Amino acid sequence: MMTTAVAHEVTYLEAISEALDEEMSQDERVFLLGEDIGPYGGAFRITEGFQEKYGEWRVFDTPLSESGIVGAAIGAAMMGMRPIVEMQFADFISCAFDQITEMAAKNHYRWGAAVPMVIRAPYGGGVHGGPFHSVCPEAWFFHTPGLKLVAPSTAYDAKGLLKSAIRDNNPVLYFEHKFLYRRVKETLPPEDFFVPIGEAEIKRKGRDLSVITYGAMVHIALEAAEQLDQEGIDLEVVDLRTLSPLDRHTIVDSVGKTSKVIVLHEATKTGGIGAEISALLAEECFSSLDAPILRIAAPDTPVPYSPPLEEFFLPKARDVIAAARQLVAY
Amino acid sequence: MMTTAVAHEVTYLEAISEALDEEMSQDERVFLLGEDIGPYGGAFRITEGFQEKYGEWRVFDTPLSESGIVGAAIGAAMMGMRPIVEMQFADFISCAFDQITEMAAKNHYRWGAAVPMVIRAPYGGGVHGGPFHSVCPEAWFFHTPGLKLVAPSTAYDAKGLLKSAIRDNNPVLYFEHKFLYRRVKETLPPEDFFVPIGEAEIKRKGRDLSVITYGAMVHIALEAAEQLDQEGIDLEVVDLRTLSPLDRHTIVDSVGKTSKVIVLHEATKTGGIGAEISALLAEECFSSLDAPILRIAAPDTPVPYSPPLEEFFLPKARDVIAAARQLVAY
Amino acid sequence: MEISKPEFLQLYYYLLLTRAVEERVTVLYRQGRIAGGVYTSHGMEAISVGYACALQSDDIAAPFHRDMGAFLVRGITPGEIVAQYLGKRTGPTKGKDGNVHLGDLNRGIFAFVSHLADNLPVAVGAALAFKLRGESRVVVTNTGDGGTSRGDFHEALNLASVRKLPVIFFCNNNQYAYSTPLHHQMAIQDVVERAKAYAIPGEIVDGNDVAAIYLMAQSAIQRARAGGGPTFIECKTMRMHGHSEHDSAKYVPRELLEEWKKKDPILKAEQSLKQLGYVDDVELLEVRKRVEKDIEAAVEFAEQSPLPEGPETLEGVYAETLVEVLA
Amino acid sequence: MEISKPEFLQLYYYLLLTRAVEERVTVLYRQGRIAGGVYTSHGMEAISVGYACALQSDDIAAPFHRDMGAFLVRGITPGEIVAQYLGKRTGPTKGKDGNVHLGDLNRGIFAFVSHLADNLPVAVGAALAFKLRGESRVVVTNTGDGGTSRGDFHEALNLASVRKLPVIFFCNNNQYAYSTPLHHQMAIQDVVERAKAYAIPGEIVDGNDVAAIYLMAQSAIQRARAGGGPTFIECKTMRMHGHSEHDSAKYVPRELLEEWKKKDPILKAEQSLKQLGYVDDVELLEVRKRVEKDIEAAVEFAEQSPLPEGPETLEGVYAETLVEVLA
Ligand SMILES: Cc1ncc(C[n+]2csc(CCOP(=O)(O)OP(=O)(O)O)c2C)c(N)n1
Ligand SMILES: Cc1ncc(C[n+]2csc(CCOP(=O)(O)OP(=O)(O)O)c2C)c(N)n1
Ligand SMILES: [Mg+2]
Ligand SMILES: [Mg+2]
Repeated sequence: MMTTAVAHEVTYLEAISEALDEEMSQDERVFLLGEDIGPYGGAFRITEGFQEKYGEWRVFDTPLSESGIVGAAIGAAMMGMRPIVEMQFADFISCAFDQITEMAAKNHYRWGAAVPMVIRAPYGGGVHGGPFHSVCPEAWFFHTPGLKLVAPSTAYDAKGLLKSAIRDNNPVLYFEHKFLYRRVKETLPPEDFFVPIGEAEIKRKGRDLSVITYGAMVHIALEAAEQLDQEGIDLEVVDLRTLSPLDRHTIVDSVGKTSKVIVLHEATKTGGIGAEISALLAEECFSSLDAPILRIAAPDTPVPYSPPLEEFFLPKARDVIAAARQLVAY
Repeated sequence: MMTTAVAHEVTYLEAISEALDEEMSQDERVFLLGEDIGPYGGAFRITEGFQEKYGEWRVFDTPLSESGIVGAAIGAAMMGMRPIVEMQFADFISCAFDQITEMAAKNHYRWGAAVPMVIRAPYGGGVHGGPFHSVCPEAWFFHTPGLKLVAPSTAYDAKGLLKSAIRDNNPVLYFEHKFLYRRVKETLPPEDFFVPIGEAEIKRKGRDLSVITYGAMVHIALEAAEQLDQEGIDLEVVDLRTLSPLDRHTIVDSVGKTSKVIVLHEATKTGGIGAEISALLAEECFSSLDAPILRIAAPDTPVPYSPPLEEFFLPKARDVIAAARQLVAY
Repeated sequence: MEISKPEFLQLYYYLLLTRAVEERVTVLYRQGRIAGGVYTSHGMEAISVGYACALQSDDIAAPFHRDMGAFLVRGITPGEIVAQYLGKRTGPTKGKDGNVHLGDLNRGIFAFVSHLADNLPVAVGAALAFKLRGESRVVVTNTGDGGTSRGDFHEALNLASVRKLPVIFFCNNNQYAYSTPLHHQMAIQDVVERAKAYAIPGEIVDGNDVAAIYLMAQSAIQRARAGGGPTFIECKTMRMHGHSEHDSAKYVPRELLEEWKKKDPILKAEQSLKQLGYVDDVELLEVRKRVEKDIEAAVEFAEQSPLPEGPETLEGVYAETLVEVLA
Repeated sequence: MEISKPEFLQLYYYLLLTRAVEERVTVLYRQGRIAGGVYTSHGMEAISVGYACALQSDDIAAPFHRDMGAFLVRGITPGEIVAQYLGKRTGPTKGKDGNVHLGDLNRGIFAFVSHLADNLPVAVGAALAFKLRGESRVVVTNTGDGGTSRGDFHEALNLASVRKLPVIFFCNNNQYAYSTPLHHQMAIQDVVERAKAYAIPGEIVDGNDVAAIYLMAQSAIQRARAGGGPTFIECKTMRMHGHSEHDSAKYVPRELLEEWKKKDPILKAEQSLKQLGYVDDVELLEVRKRVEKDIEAAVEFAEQSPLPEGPETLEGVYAETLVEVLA
């Protein structure tokens, strides 16, 4: 664990550790449960040293039971605790689907009992994990009222959103992208800071075309933007950061300004969150749209393992560039 | 069970029974498993008399284990059987989510082993079932490549699609709408017939405006169409019938012709299947669209129990009428 | 252990009240006044009355769908219950949910969800909170025989035992899960066998004997409070009505029902009360009258309560984020 | 029961082959040639070799992630396995999946999914198909100690027992699930205790004794074929490498590993083979040489195999619907 008293450069992964550490030290109600998060520090070592610091009960290794531990987190949350469950990989959240959608999501609506719980879900491809260690499962939960979904793309957002998630009174699914863990870095301010849930951020201002995206694809969009800049095409990159509830305002405003839009995500295309963004725009921005709404996403297949296949599967900056040119020419 | 040798009027519910009966008598590999489907004939009595006719093994009561029985169906399917699992209510499919998305959906893609299995899921509201006996869960599975999803709106489609689903070599989720069970009736032809998976049907031809919908909402759309007819507004009603894979062709053609569109479903709005339809149209029909794409769907809440709340929750013909007027005036 | 007169009278009162509330709700259902389904605990009232009476006020009950008694004992009023069934705004879910899908954190009772066994890991989590904070509070939860076949049952009991959490698992073995008899549900004779897989001490108790259940709950609760971990208690009983009030339960042999009718928990409690010399018929009649009055008041309250209005559908999806916390 | 020389030599060959394939794959991993993770069965090879050798050709194996031996015994060639690891088109999944996530219906072996215990209900379903058709085929499946904590374990065993299906559940108790020791996984001492919850006969066997496992598998299989239903067999063993090859497993006490090293299944098999008078050192060396050759051929095959091409990503999401069926 790192000290956070001064401005310091941290990776996305370290930013997550810091958020956990700060919230645990400020709030006794916060505790961690999951598989191999104790002495081992988690599959990605995010909680390394935590058990030593916070003890065997505030950081504990559970049996291999995703549904059971999410259920237990719900119960503890109702009793005033602030549990944070680590899924070893986001893929295994399918095993806890029922507790999340039926118990956690509906609880407050039905009888007013809040479930302040965070589920951390290390997700996404690009790490040769194959069909069961690469999935982007966020859309599975996007259609379930009562959940909040966040998916940071930078170290700053990773820390700020996790701190907000922990203090939120609702079940929050926190999608942390494995590909970004050690690949993005940033200097963070020394003081407590929060990124509010529900607010998108314009990561790059632009005139010609909006790219609405989140997670690892933010960096793909920024990469494309840089290249397109040389052709005189000026991309605006909107990072959703929160997927649910959506920041409809920022999305609509950006497209209202640029009149053209690409919706980009790593998750497979059909039924992805991008569909909702497109639908929202087709409903609310119709009169300002100057071109079809293009979606760029992974094809509708499981995530394949072999490098040439995974390479083919993942959306690339060149896809964004091609689509942008097409739209500008439209 | 009914004899099917002559043309005869049946309810949607009876049509489902008939499809099961016909396929079981023609194909020894077909068998049924689920809770209370044996002597009791299922919560909705769809398999009444089946155990007597087909024996204790081809129609059997399982322990209360949705995940286990879906898993078992997958194993049996790989061994050449054609299992049909009954969920007592579609809501409980959340308990089997993992087996469906991880095992059934990815199996053929990964190693070429087909999983010819049907899961029958009695779904939908309007029957005062409250948050756990009313859900429209289809979008949960819409984002998972490898599954087929069907959702008939008429007795004819209910029978024809179920027969096709049973003969399909893929896992098919069959969404049967509880509200329609005894409320829609139709005279069915005496001979074996099939409704192909993957083909939408235009349930009403119209000039002015397309309504893309499925399930119980088809009847809402038709009701609205009849009333609008008197105002000289001519609605086209497209019944998707199959949700996955989508019949993009029919959707795009219809809107290409009418230039205006309402997407209607009973499931909650955000992240619903309607979002994909809108996105598809915003992508592929942009130049022929003359107005915003409007979606009508349930609000983003669990399905409430109390009648005035459920009444408020469910989309109504009057919503379609209002939207249609708005679009025609656009 | 002995059971005192006031304790037994309290148990008796709640047995009667539970029966009466459910009977009245059944009448309302038959009159078409209740939109949704009605699942009663008729003949099994002793279980939830017994365990709930053994709890202290700051403990938690995490009941299942045949635990009407627990709601009443925890202080949900009969009026609130009838209002809940009628979908009224004064029901604890304000019309959002139906039947016994209700709860109240202030009164220490969790709302059940339909998905069977989902309540068990949640109960374990409440016990985990108590353990984490070093409180001596306990949780009591319940499942049907059918519910024990679900994965969440397994995951909950395992976690509770590994962490020695203060949670007591009741199992309401009424021999059927909807139409499915026990031998199609499991290959073991007694559900309590399941507890061995977790090294959880298991007990069998007469599910129609409210005093026995109360005492057994007390000792399990005591053990749990003292850090002894979970207990599993199988209550042998019989579902005397259909699965829900629309089910005639033809699949249950009539003789079985006849046999169990003689063991009715209210009858049994009355016999014991008299044997112990705690009451005579006059006193019993007084309790009955009290219950009758309670029920009339409840129905009146519920009937006079307003229905929610449509737009209330949109309320409460999210809990508000406390401003002072995020400041 | 006695084990014949050809049987034991076959077991021995597959023990060696399994070890050799995994060692070679580990080398390739260290060389950076394998994109994904590598999970070996080093030190536990006896289990999957033992049970797989007890199967007939039309039986089914539904292995888990440390059952390399089962793949080899069922006839997946070492070349195919190395190709699978390298993501080559000649691997049984054509590059779609990695490591031992492979299977082949023609060779009677199911492909595992990562989600632990998911394979168990599926194995039960295959056994159900056999029972439905009155075939005398059986299914053998396997889970780790950790996997037994998942709900699907519970649901699978319960269903198998209620329906008396011909399925044998092995449990590879190697004392850890990733970094989690058994006592944080369950409160019981022996995993076999779990079988009692389902009235499934349970056995414990030395997980490093391939002959004992083979014989025990045989008798359980025989019972299952004869309609006697499922058996649960706990194999006591030790995970000798890290969870995967990137894990140094510092959390495992070194002494424990030292102790278990002496019980290595290959050593043990060699001792038994000699004790039984079946072989001398010369014959053992011959088997080793055969294995070495097999491995070299395998690596060559795999290295010369082509990688799949990008667009193959799109193939195979759906199985084609057979035209004659829908005619
Ligand atoms: C996961 C799940 N599957 C199916 C159902 C439908 N269902 C409701 S009650 C019931 C039977 C419950 O039996 P048991 O657990 O023995 O409780 P009992 O009703 O007998 O008290 C079933 C199958 C459900 N509620 N949840
Ligand atoms: C449902 C699920 N949760 C988590 C994981 C991550 N994971 C992979 S292997 C493993 C430990 C498995 O332990 P065990 O079942 O004992 O098998 P072993 O590896 O020890 O042979 C874990 C936690 C997983 N694969 N599936
Ligand atoms: Mg029961
Ligand atoms: Mg293990």
